[in-house]
Amino acid sequence: MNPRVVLSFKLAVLAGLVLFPAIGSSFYVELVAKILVMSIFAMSLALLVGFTGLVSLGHAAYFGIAAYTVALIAPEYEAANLWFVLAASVLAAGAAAFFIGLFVLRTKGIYFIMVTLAFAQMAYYIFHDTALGRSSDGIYLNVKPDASLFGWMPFNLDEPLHLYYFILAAMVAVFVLLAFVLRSPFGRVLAGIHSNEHRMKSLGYATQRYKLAAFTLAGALAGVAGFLYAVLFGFVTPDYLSWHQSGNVLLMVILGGLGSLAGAVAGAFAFIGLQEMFSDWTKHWQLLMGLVIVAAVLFMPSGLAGLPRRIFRTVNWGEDDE
Amino acid sequence: MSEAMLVADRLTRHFGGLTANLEVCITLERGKLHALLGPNGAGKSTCINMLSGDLPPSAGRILLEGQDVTGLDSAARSHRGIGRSYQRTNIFPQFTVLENCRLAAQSRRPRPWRIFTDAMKTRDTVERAQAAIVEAGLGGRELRKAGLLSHGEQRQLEIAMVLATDARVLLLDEPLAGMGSEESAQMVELLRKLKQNRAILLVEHDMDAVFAVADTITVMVEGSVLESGPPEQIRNSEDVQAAYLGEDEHG
Amino acid sequence: MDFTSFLIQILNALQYGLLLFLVASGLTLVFGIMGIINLAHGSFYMIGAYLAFALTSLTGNLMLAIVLGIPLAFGFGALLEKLLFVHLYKRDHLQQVLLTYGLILIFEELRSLTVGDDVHGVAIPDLFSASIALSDNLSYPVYRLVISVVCIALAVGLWWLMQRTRLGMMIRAGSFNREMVQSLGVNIDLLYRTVFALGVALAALAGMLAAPISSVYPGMGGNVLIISFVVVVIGGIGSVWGALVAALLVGFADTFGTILLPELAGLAVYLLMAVVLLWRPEGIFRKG
Amino acid sequence: ADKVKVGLMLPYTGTYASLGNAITNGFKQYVAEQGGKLGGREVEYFVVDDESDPAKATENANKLVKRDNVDVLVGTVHSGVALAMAKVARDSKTLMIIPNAGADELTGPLCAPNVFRTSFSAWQPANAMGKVVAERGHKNVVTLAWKYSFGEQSVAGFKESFEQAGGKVVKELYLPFPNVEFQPFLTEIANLRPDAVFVFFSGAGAAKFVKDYEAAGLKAGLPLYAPGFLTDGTLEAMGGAGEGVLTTLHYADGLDNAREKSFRSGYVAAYKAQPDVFAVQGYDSAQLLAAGLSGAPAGAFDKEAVMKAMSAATIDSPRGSFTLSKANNPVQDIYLRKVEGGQNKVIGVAAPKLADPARGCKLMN
Amino acid sequence: MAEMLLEARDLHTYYGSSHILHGVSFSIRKGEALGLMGRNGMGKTTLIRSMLGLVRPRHGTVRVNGDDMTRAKPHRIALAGVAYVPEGRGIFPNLSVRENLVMAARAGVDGRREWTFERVMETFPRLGERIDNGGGQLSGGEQQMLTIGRALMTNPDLLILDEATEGLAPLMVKEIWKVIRTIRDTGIATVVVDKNHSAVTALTNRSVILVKGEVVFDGPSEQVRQEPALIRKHLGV
Ligand SMILES: Nc1ncnc2c1ncn2[C@@H]1O[C@H](COP(=O)(O)OP(=O)(O)OP(=O)(O)O)[C@@H](O)[C@H]1O
Ligand SMILES: Nc1ncnc2c1ncn2[C@@H]1O[C@H](COP(=O)(O)OP(=O)(O)OP(=O)(O)O)[C@@H](O)[C@H]1O
Ligand SMILES: [Mg+2]
Ligand SMILES: [Mg+2]
Repeated sequence: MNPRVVLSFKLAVLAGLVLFPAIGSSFYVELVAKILVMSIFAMSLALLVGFTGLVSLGHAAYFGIAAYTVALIAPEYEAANLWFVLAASVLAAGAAAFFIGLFVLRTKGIYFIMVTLAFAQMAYYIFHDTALGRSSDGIYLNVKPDASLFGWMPFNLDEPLHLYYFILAAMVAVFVLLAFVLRSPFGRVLAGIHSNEHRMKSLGYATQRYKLAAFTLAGALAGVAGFLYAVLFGFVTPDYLSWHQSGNVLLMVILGGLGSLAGAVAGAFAFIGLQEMFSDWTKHWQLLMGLVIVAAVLFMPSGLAGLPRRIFRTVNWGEDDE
Repeated sequence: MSEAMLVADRLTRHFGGLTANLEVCITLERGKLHALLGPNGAGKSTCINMLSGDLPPSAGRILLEGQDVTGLDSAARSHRGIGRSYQRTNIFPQFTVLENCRLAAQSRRPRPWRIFTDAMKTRDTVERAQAAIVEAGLGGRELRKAGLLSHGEQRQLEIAMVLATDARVLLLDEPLAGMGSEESAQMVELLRKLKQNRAILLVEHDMDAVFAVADTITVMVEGSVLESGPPEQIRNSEDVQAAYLGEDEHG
Repeated sequence: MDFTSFLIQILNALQYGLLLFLVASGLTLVFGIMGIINLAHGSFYMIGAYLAFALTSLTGNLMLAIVLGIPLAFGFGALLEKLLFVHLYKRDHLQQVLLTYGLILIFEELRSLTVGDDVHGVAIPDLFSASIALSDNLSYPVYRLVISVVCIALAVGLWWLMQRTRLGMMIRAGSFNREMVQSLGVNIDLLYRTVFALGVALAALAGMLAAPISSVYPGMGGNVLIISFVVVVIGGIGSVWGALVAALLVGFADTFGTILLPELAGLAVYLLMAVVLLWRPEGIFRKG
Repeated sequence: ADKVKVGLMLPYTGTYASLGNAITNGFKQYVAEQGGKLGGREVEYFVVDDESDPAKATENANKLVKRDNVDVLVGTVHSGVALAMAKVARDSKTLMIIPNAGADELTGPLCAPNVFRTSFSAWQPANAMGKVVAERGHKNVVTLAWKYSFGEQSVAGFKESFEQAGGKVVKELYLPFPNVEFQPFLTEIANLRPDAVFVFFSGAGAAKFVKDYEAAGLKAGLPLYAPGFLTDGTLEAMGGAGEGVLTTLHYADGLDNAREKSFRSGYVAAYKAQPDVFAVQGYDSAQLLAAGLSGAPAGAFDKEAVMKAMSAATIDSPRGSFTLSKANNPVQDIYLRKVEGGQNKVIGVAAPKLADPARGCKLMN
Repeated sequence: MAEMLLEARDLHTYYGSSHILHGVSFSIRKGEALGLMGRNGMGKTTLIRSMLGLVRPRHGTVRVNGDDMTRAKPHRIALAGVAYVPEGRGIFPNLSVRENLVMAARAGVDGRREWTFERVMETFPRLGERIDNGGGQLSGGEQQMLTIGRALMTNPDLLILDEATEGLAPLMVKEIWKVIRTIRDTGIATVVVDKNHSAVTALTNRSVILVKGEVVFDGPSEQVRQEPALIRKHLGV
């Protein structure tokens, strides 16, 4: 498909997101904000799953570690400094990913899936069962961080709109960053590792280092998402680190279509959006959700990201590349 | 100008109870093509795997330009100038032919920190890749997806990728296997050209090709070196004929 | 802990390990050997348990329920394979994750719609309802021992099927290269349908056998899902003995973890998995 | 007519689905008995399935508060979810009624004038049991519970009163939630040889525990005590294994009061099922709300007035009447019950008019 | 007609939108040895796979022993007596050498059992030495022997060898040619794709040359041998 069409489509979506608060009620603004946060989370995982071929089933650990970092270091009834807690959370998540990565990257394939799960579950139980997490029921982040920079206050996160645009900006920034990373020489190496790691090694790439870099970056970006989630909802619970959470974000990535950033975002929107919609209709919404997912697997082999091209192709005949 | 580039010093490798290589010594010199022959299962690929770092030796040393590189992994050895091709095609099937070779070329200057540069616009790597593709005889097929090439074309790509890494020592494991006769002939020409400023180790069962380009030949049997010497000596060796060549054809 | 109770704890660990193997056995086949990532394994287990509940209420006897339930589960598995899974062999494995997740939701909701959300019990068959005294104040239910025996029989049977029969060879070959297996004259579609159905039947059998001990309740599938994967993976994908050894290891880690390290008991199993996989990145019994 | 918008945020899928349904049924039953109105107002429902997932709890609560603008938030079962809901209620100053979740904090350190509970605090039934166990002459007790807040709080409540009365908890055993492999603990308990055992489990885990306890031969010589969740809704699944177990709860089968009788017959008629404690809590939530609405002027929903009336209300519950403490937690009789013939028969009052101490609650002084 | 073993008519095969076979017709009789030649990428493998049901031609028919098998599943064609040695080796690395060999072994369509485990061991003694190793641990040439041995153990009427000598040492190649000669003598038909044209033409009685998905020559191998111009023109040597 024409890259210009793709770009204008993406810009149109962005414009829609920017204008959304003008039409959406405060609940929907918050819902979209949540989806944007999950999009960041999904994109961070897509970097691993879709582009590097590292299927992590423990990605929620970094999300949760960042969320707990804010909640634990912020004073109980005062605002913490946004930039400080943001940096601290992202660093904590990135550092955790780095150290866990040192171990888990020794394994491959299914084994990798399971070791990442194992580390995430350990992190979960540390927050759930030990004093570090304070209570297995979760803790509050009572006051949203304040955004002042050397006495200047560019925006105020207590304002839902400011918070929304802050999150939107973060999401766009992560998207752009990853898009650049993926077309850079570094990104091509990750793709090469995905395709054939053995050959990458014999071509002279120290693949382990590249994978560790990708894993750390993905962990840090998941941390951005976890941080925003905690700030958005003011509540953190060990469930942020549970395997369900890791599983859900993985499903978003797969549903969106592997190997596409926009797909990850679309996956997050579809996954959460459908849940919202179906659960409003009926108590048995999981049945509908299940049916839609099964249908998606059967009829959308390359995920949501492949959808426009399929539509395009049926309209235009030919021009396929499969 | 016979200068030793890569030296295998008493390389030994066991697989469980099987000894795939036993005290194999080989010296590769710049400007020379050294052919490694032997029956199936003699241990030729195992030898290459040890030289390239894909497989750690059980005993023995590997010297690259006088330095011991035995402890380095394959990526590090590649960086120091050892390039190899595989007997079983080993490419990036989802990528285009060009991207396969571009990745190979990029490994010389990886620039991982330049995340705001478009990889496709790094001129040096793209040009190097183009040249390698043409050299290997795949010109015109740059934008085809590698996995969809025919078997012989994939074998050509296998070679193109090694060329793109600009290695000074080439370890080629049956480069001609699967290629048609015309492509084989081209490849022999290419080998002749390549060996001028490189050291090449060639494993190949195509005797016409081997005798056309080899400067030295080593024959292995059951993991050990049977005989080593100039082509004429090997061709006429009775031991080699019995173990590998067969009596009539090349005698 | 005195010596007798230490011995009893060992028995507990062994028995729990065997129970885990039972639960994971279907997954060994479908995931370990056929290579299908089947998250719905837990659902099949749950379906088995509910089948046991429904059929026992109907027939009055768990044994009879099992005899009826197995063919039902087998047929159900074959049907699912024909309708859904057959389309996924050529696709990325992650599509199986998505599909089987969708199935979990569907099965769970259908269960809620048809049987409701209450907890139910299934009676232990009278034949096995006795207990054996272990110490003056502790005894051991015979039914648990019966399950252990079934597990061992299953392990041997599975191993024999996979390693000693040509069928097993074809299945393993098929997980690597279906096309080549076909070109050798094997009807791989039929073969895979049968094996998948067998895996479903095994999962259901595990559910049926476990029902009297564990009760029958919503969400019971989710609880066994992860542990089953842990068992299959630690053991080394594709190895039946590996799965058995792994199940026993997990049984020991869990049992002794809970008594010796109560603070961190939740971690024990995952710590074990991490350590095993870092020590042997391809599981304990990885086959070449 | 004036309306009151009620947001029901309860689990309708997953492990707690049957609890969520029972609470909903109870609530709606009371409203139906009042002719579809509470305090003269039409009731309009907004329903959200909280899936017992704390990670989604804030958003789900916001859905009711911000999107549907409910007047009162009713929920939920899972304590972690309730905690997140309570935060939304506090921040948005929405009236909230908790029909089950028992975390002590909700009416303790996190208490708020607009957050009410019609069920119990984890402390209550456990604390009542402590006295009972001591009175029955047991000196050394081992406790066993899931390692999560509710389990720990139950054990703490029990230990407090039991040790005050001269007993001793010789060992607190915990197993990770939601594990149900009890065998090692049963062995450990047999080895410790206490006089009695106090546990906290609920749902399927409770059924399995009681069965395993009996199968291990412990039940005969070692009495088992627990908060009533052990045997509520799980007796059928236990088969006969539960017979004779003593539990404490604010409700029981066969309570002899008029309210209980009419409630029970009404429930059976409406839902073709026997009500349980969760249905009662739902029912009482509706009653509490009705009391609040009746005590407030007609017209626009006056939250302050409703809250005031609710705090002062005496609820004529099927469990017996109760009032609310300053922290808005029920002050209620905790019954001692015994499992007999598949029912939780009341055999006495373990603690009359027991109030949660509400430690850390600023409303208490 | 009855003696026609495998017959393809007017095959058009596409990969996606690229048209690979342009109306190829191809047939082989009982006991015939046929050489299939063409440069890299001309469609030899595609033709074979189209006949074996591994890719679906968009157009054309395939008959095996006179039965229409155009849409038949590959295993039915295999069971009708066609064995295939694919290019690039189709061994199962997760099975041992022994298992690779016996997994599909069977008697021929007419009940023949000429190729037994023992006979394969005699032909390829090297395999015997590695019998309990994993297939993936074999050297390249050993894998090739394994694939050929495995195909022989299905006792086929038609053996299709796609670059079967790739990676084999000269002595071994001679051994393979000998095997083909013996099986031809016992009435088994063979299709040989190999880059060694002189060996192929010496071994076979008929040759087919493909250029860009079209048959440009179909005639006696004798003729190819005697007209080097043919080879030069179509095979570019
Ligand atoms: N990973 C391994 N495990 C066990 N045995 C192995 C392994 N790799 C190779 N071998 C054995 O070592 C011997 C030498 O193998 P190698 O691949 O070096 O042979 P080769 O000389 O390259 O033969 P070919 O010409 O057939 O490629 C063979 O018998 C092979 O079966
Ligand atoms: N799966 C595929 N998708 C698209 N094109 C393909 C595919 N497989 C092969 N091709 C193309 O079809 C053409 C014929 O391929 P084929 O493999 O039949 O050639 P071949 O004659 O067997 O060559 P070789 O001697 O190299 O094996 C080639 O140009 C190849 O690139
Ligand atoms: Mg080799
Ligand atoms: Mg070919």
